[in-house]
Amino acid sequence: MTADLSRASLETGEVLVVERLGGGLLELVARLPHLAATAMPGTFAQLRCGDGTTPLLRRPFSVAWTQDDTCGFVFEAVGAGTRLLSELQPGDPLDTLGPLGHGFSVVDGGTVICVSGGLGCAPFPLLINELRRRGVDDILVLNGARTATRLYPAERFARPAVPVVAEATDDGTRGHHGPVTDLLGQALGSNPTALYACGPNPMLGAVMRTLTESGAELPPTLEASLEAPMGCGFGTCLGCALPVRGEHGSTAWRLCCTDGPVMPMREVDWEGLSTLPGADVA
Amino acid sequence: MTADLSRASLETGEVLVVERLGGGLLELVARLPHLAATAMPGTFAQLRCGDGTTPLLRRPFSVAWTQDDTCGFVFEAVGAGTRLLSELQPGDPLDTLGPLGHGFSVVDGGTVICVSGGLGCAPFPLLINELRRRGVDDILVLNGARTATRLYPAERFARPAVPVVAEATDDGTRGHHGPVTDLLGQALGSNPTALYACGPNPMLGAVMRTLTESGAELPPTLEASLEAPMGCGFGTCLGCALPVRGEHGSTAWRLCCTDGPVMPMREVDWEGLSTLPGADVA
Amino acid sequence: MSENGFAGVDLGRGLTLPNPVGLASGTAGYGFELEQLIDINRIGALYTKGTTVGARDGNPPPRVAETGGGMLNSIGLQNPGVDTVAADYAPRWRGWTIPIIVNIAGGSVDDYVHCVTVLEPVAEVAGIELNISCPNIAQGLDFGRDPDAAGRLVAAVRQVTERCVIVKLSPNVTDIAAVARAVEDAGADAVSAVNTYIGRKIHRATGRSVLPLGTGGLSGPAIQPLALAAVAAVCDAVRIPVIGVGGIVDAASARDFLIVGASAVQVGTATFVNPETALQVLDGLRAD
Amino acid sequence: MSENGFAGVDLGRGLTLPNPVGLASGTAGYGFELEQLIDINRIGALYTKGTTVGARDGNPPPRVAETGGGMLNSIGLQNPGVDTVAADYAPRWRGWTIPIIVNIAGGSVDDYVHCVTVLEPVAEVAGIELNISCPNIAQGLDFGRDPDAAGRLVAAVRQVTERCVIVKLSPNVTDIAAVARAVEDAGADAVSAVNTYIGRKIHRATGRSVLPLGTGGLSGPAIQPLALAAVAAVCDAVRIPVIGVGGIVDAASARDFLIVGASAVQVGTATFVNPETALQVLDGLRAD
Ligand SMILES: Cc1cc2nc3c(=O)[nH]c(=O)nc-3n(C[C@H](O)[C@H](O)[C@H](O)COP(=O)(O)OP(=O)(O)OC[C@H]3O[C@@H](n4cnc5c(N)ncnc54)[C@H](O)[C@@H]3O)c2cc1C
Ligand SMILES: Cc1cc2nc3c(=O)[nH]c(=O)nc-3n(C[C@H](O)[C@H](O)[C@H](O)COP(=O)(O)OP(=O)(O)OC[C@H]3O[C@@H](n4cnc5c(N)ncnc54)[C@H](O)[C@@H]3O)c2cc1C
Ligand SMILES: Cc1cc2nc3c(=O)[nH]c(=O)nc-3n(C[C@H](O)[C@H](O)[C@H](O)COP(=O)(O)O)c2cc1C
Ligand SMILES: Cc1cc2nc3c(=O)[nH]c(=O)nc-3n(C[C@H](O)[C@H](O)[C@H](O)COP(=O)(O)O)c2cc1C
Ligand code: FES
Ligand code: FES
Repeated sequence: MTADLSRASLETGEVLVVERLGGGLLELVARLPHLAATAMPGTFAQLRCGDGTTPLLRRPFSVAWTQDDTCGFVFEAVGAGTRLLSELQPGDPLDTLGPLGHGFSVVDGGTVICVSGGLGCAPFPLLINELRRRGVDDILVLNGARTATRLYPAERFARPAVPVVAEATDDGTRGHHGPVTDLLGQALGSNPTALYACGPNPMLGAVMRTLTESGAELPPTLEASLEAPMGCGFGTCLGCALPVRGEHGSTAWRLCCTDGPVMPMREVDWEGLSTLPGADVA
Repeated sequence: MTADLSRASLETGEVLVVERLGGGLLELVARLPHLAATAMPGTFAQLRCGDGTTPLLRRPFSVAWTQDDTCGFVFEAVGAGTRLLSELQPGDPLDTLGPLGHGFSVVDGGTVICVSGGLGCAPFPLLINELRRRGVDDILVLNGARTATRLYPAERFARPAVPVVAEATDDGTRGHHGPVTDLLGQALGSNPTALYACGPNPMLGAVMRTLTESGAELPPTLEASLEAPMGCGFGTCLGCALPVRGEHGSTAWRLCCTDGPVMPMREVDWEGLSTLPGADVA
Repeated sequence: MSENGFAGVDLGRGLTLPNPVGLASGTAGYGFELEQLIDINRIGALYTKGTTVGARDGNPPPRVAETGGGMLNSIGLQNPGVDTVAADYAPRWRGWTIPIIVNIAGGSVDDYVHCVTVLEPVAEVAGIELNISCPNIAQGLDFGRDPDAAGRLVAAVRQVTERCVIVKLSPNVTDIAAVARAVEDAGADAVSAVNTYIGRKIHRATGRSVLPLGTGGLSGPAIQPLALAAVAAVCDAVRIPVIGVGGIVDAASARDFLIVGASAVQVGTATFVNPETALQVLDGLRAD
Repeated sequence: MSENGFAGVDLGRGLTLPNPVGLASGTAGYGFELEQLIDINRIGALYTKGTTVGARDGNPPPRVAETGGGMLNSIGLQNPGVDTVAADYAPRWRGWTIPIIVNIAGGSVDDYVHCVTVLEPVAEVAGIELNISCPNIAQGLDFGRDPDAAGRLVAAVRQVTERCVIVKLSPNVTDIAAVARAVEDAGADAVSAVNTYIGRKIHRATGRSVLPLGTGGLSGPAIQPLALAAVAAVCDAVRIPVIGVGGIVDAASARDFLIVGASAVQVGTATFVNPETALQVLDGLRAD
């Protein structure tokens, strides 16, 4: 089935600011009228990093939030591409292709849990905003990171009304001392309509394991935004395969960029995912 | 014979300014104590342009002048490397290797003519300064360029005392309307002890032709700074060959980076040079 | 001259490309995604994803890895199989004005012959590109690395199609010109060169190869000087049209291939970076 | 462990490199320039410029051209000839503590045998690297592209030297492993891989090839993923030590070659960019 790319467009925006949030987190804000008008929660944009041939490919980033004609992206300088993005100055052009991908199924009511690990915070402000718009007010964000300074600030998860944010850090410098999955058990008591998760693939696997092992009934809407190295971002290179449960226990592949990045957590082959050699590391 | 590289050194300096002189000419000033202390007239430095792998190789630039612990370079943004240099900001590091190459034989007296074509102005301020230091005061600069704004400003050819500068432009916007070689005939009347030339290789060939055809006696010191695409700049890649007159009318090769860039004009095979496919063009 | 300012490129057997700039196999799928992103009817030709007898799931991920100025891929020929292409995809090409050239891959002469036979009655298919050079499946390179085997394959395919047959050559060979001559002699109408170069990347955190099969195919600007040398050698060796591909990112890098004798070009990896690259190449060449 | 923290690399026949990081042939001359720029005695080995029977003037310029992440060269084996190397250069190596490995090139078996014979009595020479893979002279690739010819060459050289013989392989072949096996069987003590890749660049102002012979050899970071794949294939094919070369710019890119099985590495083009690269690679590897 061919992906619907009817909203996707090349758009060269203008950088407004690259804000340092502390702990290495950066928030890039750019004027991108098309993307701001069309991005749905969980969709992403392919950003060109620099204008040379190294890095060659665009890099995928969740649209963190939109406001009027601007978009926000949250990231960290981990490699050559993100380093170039971190050096952008106000007024610089930002070459984007988006919105891309299949986003979250946004529910209309009930209790919602958002589980974020590290940079997995990125898609949540836009999602929470949309949930609010649909009248969902009972939103709990479980936000985990290595250390306090790397926690995306609670007040940024939604503007103006901040949802409830429970925090966890690996080193105990803020909130719960331990993985964010430790917070899941209690949260599930609220019988959520939907649970949305985003973070490194292994963390998402841990979320699924925790859910399954808790014995609690799984939320009807149970989705995660996954990552895979991408060639194109729009379904033509077939490079971004992710394992899903196929028929009769076999593994099948779905494309992260068009079937995902948001996938029903019930369909992902978490076992297969955890045994992959891992994403491309420089 | 192995080149003497005893003065050459890697040195990371600090950019002080990139000055726009008009017409696309740029003057890059950097704090480079080692280079400033050791560069001789006509020598060059290999500058790293950017810190990526494209452009890969360093680019050669004449040391235009030195003052205390700073060096000046004059250039134009013609390709990827010089574009990156043109974007340097005060405080940026400048990775250099130099001084390299065989410079001008600086005479101690008499009349001296410097012939400059375009960016060929680059080595002359340092040369003229040294000539002055040695008591040579009778210096005539013949400075040619495509158009007035591209003429290196006369007052920069030596500080503080400006030599006599005669100008020529291809479009007649300043000085003589025509090639700089038109100014040679009259200048030769002064019976110069030395003539130094720098500019694109074809312009240097034209200088040599004009000198020969003038019938005047050739100056005893007759040298030109030549160009060739360079791999290393220090005599190991053998990439920068230039044709010189070999025995019995044959062509031999000399290395631009270590035998040159300054070569006795009598020894260059100008005919051979003019029939080469030309320097590497992007 | 066609209306867009180019003389058509005659590849033989009735296949004339409206302009020399095509989308390379495996970098444009079957056109249905790019159709939504660019004005696809301005393209000179669409070369489809490599298509095989049966559907293929492709290789386990990661399937792509970036290198300096290039990318490695190990897709493993994920495709829906030739029957689906003939039955379900072809009807969707109706109304497209550009030539659709189906790229075929296989492990045996029979595989190729079968695919070409299935496509022969399909009106929407304008030509066949035989991929004898895919480094990412077992035996994928056997035909491309042996002039005799390549010749036999082409001769067999020649029996079952009246269509224009383009042979996509592998650069991972000692003498690409010899393979080109062999397929020309066996009846190929044109050749395209080059497919990807065998490369490897190490995952520096784990010390293992990034790609699950160890190696993958290198494409992108890093290979352009190599592809150019290979295409020049092919152009010197054959009289049939040569289609140049490898590392094209703009009109200048495309023109290089035309200068060494190619009749047309394909844009591959650059489309991932900018889906409009092929159109920009076209506009740039037209300005010549 | 030697004093600098590395186990020596035993290449056989008494040649042990003090550490795995050498300077590649043609990118360090005969060492006399780099000696003035870096602490050359810290290097694992110096592989000299390709040396031939008689002096060679080299090719007409331009001899180098830059490409994305790489450079093309067409030096044409400019060198003073083996007699000068033996008589005039070798004495200048006295007192150097690193192995000097003389790289030899030729057009025939006799050429190679002659050069090796001339060098056999020269005490300062620690080993021989047979360049059977130079793309820039006529016939420069014949031996490197044919396993049988390569084997015969090595067997002949083996007769005239007791020294360690390293064979430098060409990557411009269908099956580099086959060539590696052939030279191993013929008595080579080690192989080094890879030499440069055949590439071409067009002078965009004139539309002609930049390099006077049309093509040149591509080196530099652009080829690293290709060289890595080739070296991995060679390591899988032979038991003798393999020396990896191609696109190394830092410790990480060098380590890749050790990971796939190479015993040592050579730094080439990167030395032009920074003469200290090999020392930096060494320091980086030592920190492992
Ligand atoms: C759909 C999607 C949305 C994303 N959204 C965000 C976001 O909002 N904010 C954010 O910071 N990051 C996000 N990422 C990850 C981001 O794309 C990578 O961090 C980025 O590509 C790194 O580029 P680089 O050149 O800086 O690093 P590289 O040099 O490419 O790699 C450096 C590091 O990044 C990691 N990395 C690179 N690419 C991937 C990948 N595709 N998957 C997993 N790990 C990778 C490697 O493990 C390595 O450690 C997203 C990824 C996907 C697939
Ligand atoms: C000894 C020496 C001293 C030099 N001194 C100066 C100087 O003081 N100021 C200055 O502006 N330039 C000088 N040059 C030329 C300068 O090195 C080139 O302009 C520079 O390398 C261009 O780099 P790029 O990446 O910007 O351009 P590229 O992308 O490499 O090429 C763009 C243009 O530059 C020209 N070019 C590049 N390299 C050479 C070369 N080696 N010889 C001739 N033309 C070349 C090409 O013709 C082309 O038009 C000198 C060259 C040499 C050999
Ligand atoms: C992700 C990817 C998939 C490819 N799949 C195919 C294929 O199925 N069949 C084929 O003949 N070539 C395939 N190729 C090779 C390209 O068509 C092209 O020959 C090669 O990438 C070089 O061109 P480029 O550098 O412009 O990408 C593929 C290339 C890439 C990058
Ligand atoms: C300018 C230049 C000259 C070279 N000359 C030789 C040579 O004479 N003999 C040889 O075996 N290899 C020669 N090579 C190949 C290198 O030794 C090395 O194999 C190749 O450049 C790949 O390594 P790199 O990418 O680190 O440069 C030369 C390479 C360059 C760039
Ligand atoms: S990234 Fe190309 S298909 Fe998903
Ligand atoms: S530039 Fe390398 S020898 Fe002159």
